[in-house]
Amino acid sequence: MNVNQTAAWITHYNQHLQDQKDYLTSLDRKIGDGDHGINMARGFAEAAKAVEAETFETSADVLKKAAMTVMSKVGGASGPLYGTALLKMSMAAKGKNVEGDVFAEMFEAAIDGIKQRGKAETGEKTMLDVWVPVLEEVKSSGFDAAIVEETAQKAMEATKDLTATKGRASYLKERSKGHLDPGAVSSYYLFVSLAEALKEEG
Amino acid sequence: MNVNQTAAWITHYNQHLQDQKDYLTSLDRKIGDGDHGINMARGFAEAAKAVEAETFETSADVLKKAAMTVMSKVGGASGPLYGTALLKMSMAAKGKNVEGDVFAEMFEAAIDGIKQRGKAETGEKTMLDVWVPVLEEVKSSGFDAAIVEETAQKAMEATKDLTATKGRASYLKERSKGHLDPGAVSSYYLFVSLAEALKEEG
Amino acid sequence: MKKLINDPNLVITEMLDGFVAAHSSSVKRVENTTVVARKNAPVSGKVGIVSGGGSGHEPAHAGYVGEGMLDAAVSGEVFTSPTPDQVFEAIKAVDSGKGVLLVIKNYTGDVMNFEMAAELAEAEGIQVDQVVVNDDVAVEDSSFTTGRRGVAGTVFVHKLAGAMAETGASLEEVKQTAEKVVQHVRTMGVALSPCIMPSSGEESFELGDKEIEMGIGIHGEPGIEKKPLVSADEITDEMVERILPELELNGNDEVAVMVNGMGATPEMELYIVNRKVHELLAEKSVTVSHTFVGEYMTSLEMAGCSITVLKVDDQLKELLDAPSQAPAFRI
Amino acid sequence: MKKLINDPNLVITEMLDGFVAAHSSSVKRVENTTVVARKNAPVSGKVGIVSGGGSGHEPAHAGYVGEGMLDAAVSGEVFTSPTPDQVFEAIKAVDSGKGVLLVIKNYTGDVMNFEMAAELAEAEGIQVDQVVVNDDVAVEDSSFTTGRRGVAGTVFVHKLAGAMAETGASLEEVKQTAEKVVQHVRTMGVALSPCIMPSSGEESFELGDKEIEMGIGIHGEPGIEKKPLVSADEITDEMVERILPELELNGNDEVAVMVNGMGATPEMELYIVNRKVHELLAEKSVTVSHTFVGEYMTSLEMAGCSITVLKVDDQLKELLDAPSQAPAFRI
Ligand SMILES: Nc1ncnc2c1ncn2[C@@H]1O[C@H](COP(=O)(O)OP(=O)(O)O)[C@@H](O)[C@H]1O
Ligand SMILES: Nc1ncnc2c1ncn2[C@@H]1O[C@H](COP(=O)(O)OP(=O)(O)O)[C@@H](O)[C@H]1O
Ligand SMILES: [Mg+2]
Ligand SMILES: [Mg+2]
Ligand SMILES: [Mg+2]
Ligand SMILES: [Mg+2]
Repeated sequence: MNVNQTAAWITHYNQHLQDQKDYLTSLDRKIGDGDHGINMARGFAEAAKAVEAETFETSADVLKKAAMTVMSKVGGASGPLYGTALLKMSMAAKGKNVEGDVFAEMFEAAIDGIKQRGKAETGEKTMLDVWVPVLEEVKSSGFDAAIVEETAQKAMEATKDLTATKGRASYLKERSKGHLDPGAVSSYYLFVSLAEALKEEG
Repeated sequence: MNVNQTAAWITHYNQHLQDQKDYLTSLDRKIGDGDHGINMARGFAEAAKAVEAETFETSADVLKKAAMTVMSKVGGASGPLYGTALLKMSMAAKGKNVEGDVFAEMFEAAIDGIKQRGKAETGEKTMLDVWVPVLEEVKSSGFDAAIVEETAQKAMEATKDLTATKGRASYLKERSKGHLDPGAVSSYYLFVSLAEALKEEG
Repeated sequence: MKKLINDPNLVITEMLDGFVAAHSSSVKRVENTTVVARKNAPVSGKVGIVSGGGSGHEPAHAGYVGEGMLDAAVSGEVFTSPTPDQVFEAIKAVDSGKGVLLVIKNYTGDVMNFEMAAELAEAEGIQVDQVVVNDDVAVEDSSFTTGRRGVAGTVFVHKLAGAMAETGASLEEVKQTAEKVVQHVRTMGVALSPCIMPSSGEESFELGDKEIEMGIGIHGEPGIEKKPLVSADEITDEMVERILPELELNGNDEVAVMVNGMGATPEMELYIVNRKVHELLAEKSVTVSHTFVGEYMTSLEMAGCSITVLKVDDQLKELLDAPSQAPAFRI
Repeated sequence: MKKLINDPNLVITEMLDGFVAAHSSSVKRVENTTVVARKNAPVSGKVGIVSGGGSGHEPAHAGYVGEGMLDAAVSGEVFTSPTPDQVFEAIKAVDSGKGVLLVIKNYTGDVMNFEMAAELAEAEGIQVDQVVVNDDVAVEDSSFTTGRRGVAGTVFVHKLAGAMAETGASLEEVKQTAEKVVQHVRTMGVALSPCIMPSSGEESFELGDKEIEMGIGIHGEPGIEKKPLVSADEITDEMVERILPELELNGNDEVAVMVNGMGATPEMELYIVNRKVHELLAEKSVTVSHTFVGEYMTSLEMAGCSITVLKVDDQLKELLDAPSQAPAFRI
């Protein structure tokens, strides 16, 4: 993944978030407080703008810029978590060609960051339930953008059957079952955007 | 009108008010504040109770009791006005056989009281627009309960076309046209009740 | 309709019980009445001030009972003026011999019931005077009509007459202050949704999904005009433009402002309105000395607000700053 | 949806402008932030107290900025925790060198954003500590969950930690007071209607005509159980019965009570609820030392209320009585 593709990752992701803003918000209305799409769309619009406004040397630089913007523009639970994930990925990518095993290193760093910040584990019906299966897939079969996207989709769909024990949805206990986790869905689009960016010429 | 018929007047009126409570309230909702039926039903329930609880010597005594109760239980604009009307009728009836011209004297006293208290004249879309035509009819053709009822009905219906310049409906100006005045309708039932009471054996 | 009530017939008495329970250190209920009075009423050497009206306007009127404001408040049924006997009880409870001022909002029912109470009090040798508040610019003031209504501006009358009375002023002086406020205060209201009477459970008027009711009073009556819902700034502009000409303000004038929620409007929106009010006044070089934003004179769960502007001078500013211990207006 | 707003994207900044315009004598906006601080911040010799969270809870949190309570409040977007940089700005604005206490309501987002701000502040050598409020008994407190939410009880934390800080106490002492309040305060909420997010214009949950939502938080989330609408007394009874066991009260105990409107509930109904709360506590021979009835921690235009009970001792009672100049909590 070259620097242009990294920037495209962020701008594609922003595009998806703008398109899915109402959908994500309506998911959050069911089991949260109805702002996830609004938060993500607001913050990543700024992140995409920031990334487009500058020329970067490396993928790590792009990710760092996006991380800082997301941290100060999203808010809520998702802001610190996506901000941390992007920042940890930037740190893992630093000084490296982003390809092959580096993706696994980046995802693993992101997951560690998310877990540390949010004190959640897998199975608690959060974005982790998309990130962790993606990492496991990449670890076991190597990085393949199309397969990552497919794994993310299945994992995202599987959050429907989980009972939330972290985040706002946890207040609903069993009533949270039967609904997709909004952060899992927004994470799925992050991997969709990654696959799209990688398909493009750098 | 003997003392029993006077008491029956009040209890019949209360009955009509209980039956018409929602209707009167809905009329007041259109051009007032939606409480006329509630106010009248609350106050006259107490008045009927007070009248039934005692034995009275004269019609004037019955009317005085009703007046005092209405004054302290109805509230709003209609409380002082109906209270005053009943009190003035009681005063006019004092020491007299209530028949023939005495009815005209009573109605005239009531109207003077209403006008003094409420500072309204006829044509302003208030209860006066029922009371005054009734008085005029009685003055010109003598007292006949059935004709009084008929006159009251016509006068009540005629308030629909008036524009209110007194009371709460006046805030609507032209928009008050096309609606019956709630106080005119409750006054109509007062004359209906009078006719009913007079039909009964004393 | 959904309400946190028990029996619609008991809302007033249960509310008053809950009010006195909450503020038992400063107020009392006059037994067997709907009158809430200062615990230490009558306050010797002080003119008593009595206000009141129908219920449904909370925190008005009991919320304004306390040192620096009212001596007693009388509650009628929802949106229904209290009866003369209740007002009379309030007068008796607060008269220290220095006389009692009645603050009446200009509604036919309020005026009649309070005047009858004044007659009863005078018959017992109590000195009573009255002031009729009529600040609502939505209603035309003409000698052929009942005149403008009394709405949120009444709270300023409570505050300023109350502060004046606290100085030991005479009944005439307190009345003069109250009259001065009445002369210089104007209000305009707007509703975004109707309210619901506890007794009937019905909406007070119908309003379309994108419609507002301009020029409403505080009793759920329809306003003077239905209009399409526009932005807060445009609505505020229209309201302020109706108020200011009546006060004949110019660039040297100072005013106090009250942005009053009608019951269901989030405070967020009231502050958004307040922002525009200040902007509009600044454009006209009018200085704002005091601002009050919150629920002061409501109409049950109506959504909407009223804007009140009071032209102040040094005396009124000083009286505004005077302390008040009333639960709903602490300064 | 009908709201008195201009652009949904501008509600926070316009609200804050209106707020500062109204209370310009005592507060200021920290430039280019959503932080409202005391005009004279930082107050020398005093621990700074910073609170905040998503908007939509007005008068929380800016309404509690003032002598005797908070030094600054940070506003996020509606129902969205503010970002670390904004909280950091607030910390910097109020630190006098004596350290800063962060009052955080227990939500994943609030905790993370405030903690990140604390890390930023510590990196600049500012002493920061925090207290996490979790008074909502509707949510189970277990180590496998995120724990109970922070709701209206937070206002008591502001008041009491604020009063303690005003005495010149150290950061540790102020934190201890705040922790003591957190340990002894419990809240339960009910909704009669949902609220509407300005950005989406949609109702936060669906509720039948005769249904209530028990155990709601303050972000328009669905509660823990939908139930048929019953009388105010029955609802109050159920709420109080969920609160009291958690405080292990007995006949010698004293409590402070807060009956908090969620936004659209008429004050009349809050007092009807308060009446029953007092009745229930009296039955258990629990004494009520202070009662607060009104809108303290809202959820936009949600109808409903919360009941908060704080077990008090002599220290907490004294701190409750201490003066406060905060616009939304004057004592
Ligand atoms: N502790 C946590 N760990 C990981 N992800 C979490 C955690 N808490 C919440 N999330 C994610 O954040 C999403 C909600 O984000 P958002 O709605 O923007 O924030 P908020 O809950 O503060 O309103 C959830 O759907 C979930 O995926
Ligand atoms: N000044 C007045 N003179 C005579 N009748 C009046 C006057 N003002 C109001 N009314 C009558 O009172 C009725 C309204 O009574 P009600 O609804 O009980 O009181 P309120 O208007 O205080 O709510 C009106 O329909 C009208 O007939
Ligand atoms: Mg959310
Ligand atoms: Mg009426
Ligand atoms: Mg009325
Ligand atoms: Mg949120």
